[in-house]
Amino acid sequence: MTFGKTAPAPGRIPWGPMARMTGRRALFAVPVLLVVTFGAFAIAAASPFDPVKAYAGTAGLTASQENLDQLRANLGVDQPLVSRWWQWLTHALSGDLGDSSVMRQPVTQVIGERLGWSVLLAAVAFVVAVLLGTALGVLAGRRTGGWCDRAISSLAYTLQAAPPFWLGLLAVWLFALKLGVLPAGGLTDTGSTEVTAGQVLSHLALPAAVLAASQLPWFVLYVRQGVADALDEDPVRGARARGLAPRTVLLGHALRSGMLPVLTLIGSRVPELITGALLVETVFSWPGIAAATVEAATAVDFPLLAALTALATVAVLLGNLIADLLYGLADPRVGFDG
Amino acid sequence: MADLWRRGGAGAVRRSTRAWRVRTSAVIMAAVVLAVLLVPPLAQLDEQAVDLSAKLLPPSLAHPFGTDDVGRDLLLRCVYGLRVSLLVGLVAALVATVIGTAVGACAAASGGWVDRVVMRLVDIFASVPHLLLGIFIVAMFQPGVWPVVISVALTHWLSTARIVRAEVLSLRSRPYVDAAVSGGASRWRVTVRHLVPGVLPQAGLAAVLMVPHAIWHESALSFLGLGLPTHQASLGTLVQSARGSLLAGDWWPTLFPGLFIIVPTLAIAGLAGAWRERLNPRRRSELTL
Amino acid sequence: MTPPKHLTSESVSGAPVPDEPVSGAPVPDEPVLSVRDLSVRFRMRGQRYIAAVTGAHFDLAVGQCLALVGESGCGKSVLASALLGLLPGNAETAGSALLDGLDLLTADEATLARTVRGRRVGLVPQSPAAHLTPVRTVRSQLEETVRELTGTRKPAVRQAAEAAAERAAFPADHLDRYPHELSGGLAQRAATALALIGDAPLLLADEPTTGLDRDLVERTVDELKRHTGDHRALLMITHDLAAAERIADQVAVMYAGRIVELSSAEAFFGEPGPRHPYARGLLNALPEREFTPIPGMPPELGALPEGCAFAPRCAYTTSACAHIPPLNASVACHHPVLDAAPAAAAQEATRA
Amino acid sequence: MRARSIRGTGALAAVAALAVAASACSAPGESGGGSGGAKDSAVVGIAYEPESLSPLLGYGKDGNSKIFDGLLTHDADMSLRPALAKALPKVSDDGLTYTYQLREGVKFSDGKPFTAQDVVFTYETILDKKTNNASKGELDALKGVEAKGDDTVVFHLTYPYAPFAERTVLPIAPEHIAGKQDVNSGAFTTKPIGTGPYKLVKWSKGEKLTFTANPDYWGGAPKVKDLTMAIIEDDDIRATRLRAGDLDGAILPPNLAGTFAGDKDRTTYAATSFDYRVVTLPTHNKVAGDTAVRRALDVAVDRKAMVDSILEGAGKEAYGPVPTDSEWFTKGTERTHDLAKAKKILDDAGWKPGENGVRVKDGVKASFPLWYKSGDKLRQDHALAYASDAKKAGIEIKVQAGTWEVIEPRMKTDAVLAGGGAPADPDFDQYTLLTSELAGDGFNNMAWYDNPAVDKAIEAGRKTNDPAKRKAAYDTVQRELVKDPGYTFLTHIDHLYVVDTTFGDLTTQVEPHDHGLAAGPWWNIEDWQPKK
Repeated sequence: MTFGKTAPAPGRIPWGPMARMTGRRALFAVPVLLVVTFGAFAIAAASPFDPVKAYAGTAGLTASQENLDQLRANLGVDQPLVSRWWQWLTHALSGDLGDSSVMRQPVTQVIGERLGWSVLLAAVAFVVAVLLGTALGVLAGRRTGGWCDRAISSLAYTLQAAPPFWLGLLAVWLFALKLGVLPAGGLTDTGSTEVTAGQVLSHLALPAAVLAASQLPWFVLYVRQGVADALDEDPVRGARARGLAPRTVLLGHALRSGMLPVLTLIGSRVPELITGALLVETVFSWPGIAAATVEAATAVDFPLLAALTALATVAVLLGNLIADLLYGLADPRVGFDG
Repeated sequence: MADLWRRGGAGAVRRSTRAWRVRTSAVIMAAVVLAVLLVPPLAQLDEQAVDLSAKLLPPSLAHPFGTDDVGRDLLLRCVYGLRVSLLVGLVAALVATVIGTAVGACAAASGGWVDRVVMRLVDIFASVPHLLLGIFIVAMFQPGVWPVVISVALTHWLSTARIVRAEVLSLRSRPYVDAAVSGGASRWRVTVRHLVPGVLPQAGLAAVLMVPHAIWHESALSFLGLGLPTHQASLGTLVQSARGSLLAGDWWPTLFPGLFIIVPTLAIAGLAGAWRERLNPRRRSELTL
Repeated sequence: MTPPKHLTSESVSGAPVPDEPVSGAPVPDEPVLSVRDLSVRFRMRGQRYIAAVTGAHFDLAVGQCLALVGESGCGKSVLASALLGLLPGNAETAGSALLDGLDLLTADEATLARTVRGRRVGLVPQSPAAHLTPVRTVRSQLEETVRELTGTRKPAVRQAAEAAAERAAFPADHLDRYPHELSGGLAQRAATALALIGDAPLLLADEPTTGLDRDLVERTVDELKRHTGDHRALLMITHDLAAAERIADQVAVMYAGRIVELSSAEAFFGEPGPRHPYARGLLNALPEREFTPIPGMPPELGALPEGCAFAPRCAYTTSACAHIPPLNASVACHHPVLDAAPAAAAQEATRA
Repeated sequence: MRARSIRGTGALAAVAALAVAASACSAPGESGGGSGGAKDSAVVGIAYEPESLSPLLGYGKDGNSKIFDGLLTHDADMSLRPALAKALPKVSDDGLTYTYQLREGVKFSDGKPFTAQDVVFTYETILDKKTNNASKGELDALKGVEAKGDDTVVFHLTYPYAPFAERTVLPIAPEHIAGKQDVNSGAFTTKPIGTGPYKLVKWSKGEKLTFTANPDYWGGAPKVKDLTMAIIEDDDIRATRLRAGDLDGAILPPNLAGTFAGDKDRTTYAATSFDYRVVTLPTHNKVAGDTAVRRALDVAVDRKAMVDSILEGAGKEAYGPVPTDSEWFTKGTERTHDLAKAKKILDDAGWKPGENGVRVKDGVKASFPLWYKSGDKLRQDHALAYASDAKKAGIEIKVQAGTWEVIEPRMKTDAVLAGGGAPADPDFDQYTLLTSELAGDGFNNMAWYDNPAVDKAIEAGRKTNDPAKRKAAYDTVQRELVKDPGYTFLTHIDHLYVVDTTFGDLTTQVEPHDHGLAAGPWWNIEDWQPKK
């Protein structure tokens, strides 16, 4: 808390404390990544999964034992867990994450080609969910218990219980098959030779909408709660007593205070966003990193899975950091000490 | 004294629909449990029995949910699927609760650096998205019922551990625990005899709240082809295997299993919400799902 | 700044004359606010009700300051909320509170929001820092209020806001601070500045001195008095009798939701002094007087004793006290203290 | 599943491009339709991709590899036609020597001439023990290859192997390139050079193969200049992308192909095949190994219902590896669905009805597991239907799913829903599936079938060139399979392809189980004449 400290100059962003917080979080990320990647190797070591057979693919089924042994030595699978992990880690630091057996590409290349599309999908969905969720949350929280609130809350709870893949399938059925207004999947029409923004947008619409719908309930319910709670609190009472218009009170005061708890928790949405993306990208064959994860899992592609697990962890930590930075900026009472 | 009272507040009226919600939830859950327990032995039907002459019939009186693409009755499949999913969810939630309670209680009872390290590990664990970790575990251990149960359990104990730890810490400051400690009981004995029973209600609530999550995860994994084998009815595999029919325009094999995920989830959430209010009356504003 | 339209003699004169002028208090020539039989109750679960305010009845004239005193939980703040239309959803009201010919209790939310709050009733809230939205600077909230209440547009807003701050002696170099960065006194001034923007004829100060030290209390109430001047009325709700003594023209004492005594400040603080045993007890609890607290605790509003609510703590309780005493001759007691003479006389009188 | 790939920074660039609402950026792939005139490009969706593109490792061994040519090739009727050879081979009277005259003036796509040395190199490399070619057993009969000059190649066999000429459809690799590399892992395995009608442009593994026409092809430059084979494992996604116009053609399972039935812009082609679905009845399982159980199951199963419902009519009932419309099929070995007969067989053999209607004999319950490869819907549905039919006869079959890694170690005792089928010669299937010496040898003879009469007949069939004797031998095999069905053959499935009508009327070949890149209507894409 910054009680008693001199107030920062108005309108100026406190870069220094923010940078220090970022630095501290980066330091914390190191042990987290070490533990997570080691955990991944440990799980793999404890499982019946055989990297040699995975590498050999279906050919491995009929390959000779001699052949498999050679492969085993080449892959360094004989070594103990810790040294294998360490080897992977040192290679990873030099930019070599190994080769993906399912994509038949270096893992870094898989990530490079697909990460952007996942970020695009997730970002669009997230922004839609935040905007729409805030709007609906305010509508519902404005008068809790009213018909508007009941309708919105029920919808939110139902959406929250509905699995995104199911929503996705129904969306494909309705919009792509029955109405024929939007493409059912992919990134662009294969027939075209260019990735045009228009094509990407039309292909993005359904997956982004479904991903947004899967994230929406959370925002709606938290904003609703935040606004409803804020409406009962003194700052809103003060604002109303001052004679401000109801709209000003709602948006300028109730929402602005009510959004604070939502902001702190935005970071915790990154895992949920990744979870949603895993399902939505699969349903819509979106060429992103999440769909690749599912494929890697079906084909037991350990190098890709390990890298993607680490990547997801980084994304989660990054999300937490961004949320805390935002919170620090949005609420002057909170500093950048965490 | 005035005899004419007017509604005076311009603020919102919070009418309680809670009782109604709890009653509805209870009725639905009772129906679900009965269906899941009684239909399989009573139906005397093989849900796997293929009737190729009755494939993809739309919903009708004979088949209220229609039939799938090899002529199996979807209502029966949904009930069986719910049974499997519910079982997987229950077992996973139970295992997760046991792990979470043990870890949380140990961390709180040990205190000091053990507590810090354990809770730090819990934080780290929480940094990996659940479904991704589940996918990883299932991929490594081959799809099947047990890997799914394990992966769901291993990803869901974290919140329970946190809740139990907090609860133990708050219970420890209560007088009767002090009395036991000053009476010469060992720290572990106090934990096991006095603290663990005290946190059981909270842990139980966490377990119940986890069941819909676990069902959700099972269905997601199965849908991705990483859960149960596709011929075995679970809510996830039902949606997964309905995909082809959906693309051919037949909506019912997809719609109904999804509803079977949503309705019990809402019912459990409704009941658990009431339970939570009773346990933590002050934290009413917290969300239930 | 444009003067508010409603502050015209026509509209004030149009206010109905109170049907039953309260005796014992200086009769106000121009009542700004006249409260009649105002009651507020809260509906609880299971058809239970809690009566927070019962039968409040008073007038307030221009240039006057009415201090509404009582211990916390006696219903003073509920009364303030009722006058602002800021009661929670489960509240029910009865009676009337006429301000400029408008019944504040029956006015709809839109009327209250558009014409009453800020414009006809300015609130100086309890714990002023908490009544400001914490994530916005004082300047932004001042400018916003100036914009909405006076219709001032962009380039002039900044200056108007600074002028408003100036009026309440809020230092301009603190305008860009957040509420939590203000000291108690400055927060109080910020709140006052905000309350004055709409030039409301009635200032409502709800515990304006809570949490302030003695010097600050005196400065704050003096400022409030200054702002009241001779064109406003001030309703100050407080449990601080010293503060009330400093500026009040009338004093209303509230106990368990009822006004038990209403008299001029002169009579209350000087001779003959309060006549209700409770009011007397309050006064005697002050350190500069007898410094003896009233025994017992005030009752919960949800569990009021039958009859006179003060009876369980009263030294003069008799069987008559099983009935609720009406507010007669400015005091609601079956055996008011007539003067500083021993209470026995009063007791004798009522028994007879 | 994998949509078009986006190369390198393309994805990030596109994000940026979208953000500033720019109109377009680099294309994800270079394939796709031309924007006018005759359609000179084709994008087709296939389910599997080859592990390697080197003929030395088995790619295109059954002919028709697009990038390469064999000495011979098949026409639409699966008859052999000369390709790199000028004519069909001269076979010596003892059946031990095959002589091929090579076509002149043929060049590899890098411009170097094709010679007899390349043929010798190809066959000798495949036979080399160090070469990881899983199907080198198919050349078991080959003793040696010899070049006589630049234009003649002579093959010497150890025994008179009747279908040998069928084996010489395998593609010829250029010695001047492949000979200088490690045969198992050299660049040639992913960047092949051949004499075929198409040249490989790029292989985006797991996603697509892009080809461009070879303008100097000895058979004339193909009209379809650009060919893209998109590898999409998931049937539903393939169908979706075909419907979306992403693909010009695709292979689809029957239920999804059916959804295109009313589509005027697309034609569905059903390629008949030798592709059978079969349940292995392992000899080492006490129940499935019992001849009575095997015979009962053979008549208890309702093959017609499977064809009608699971295959939506696109297939035929199967009674053995040979389809009923093949010249090699033995008339009269059809088994009709007869539940009563199945029950009688079991009753007579002492399998008495027990608890829950499951039969028991000598304390052994008539129950065994049946595995299918998880995710294979066609096999799953066959397995479930088979189990349902068996149940009616009193045999309990527990359907289980697993990956091949899980299934393989259990194949000795557990039943498996398997597939197979090679149209070129009856020997190809029957030898590997039924001879006792191959019992448990990988995926050969998965049921450990052991029938001396069958062994003898197969041996006789493969070592004579006399058509009548061969027919007699394979008749014996098929009749023995009625008496002791070690496998329950269920269906021969038609392969269904849905293709854009702009490519005109297309044809299909009789297809094998393992439909490679070049099966389907695009088997002769080099000859397509696209409409305007």
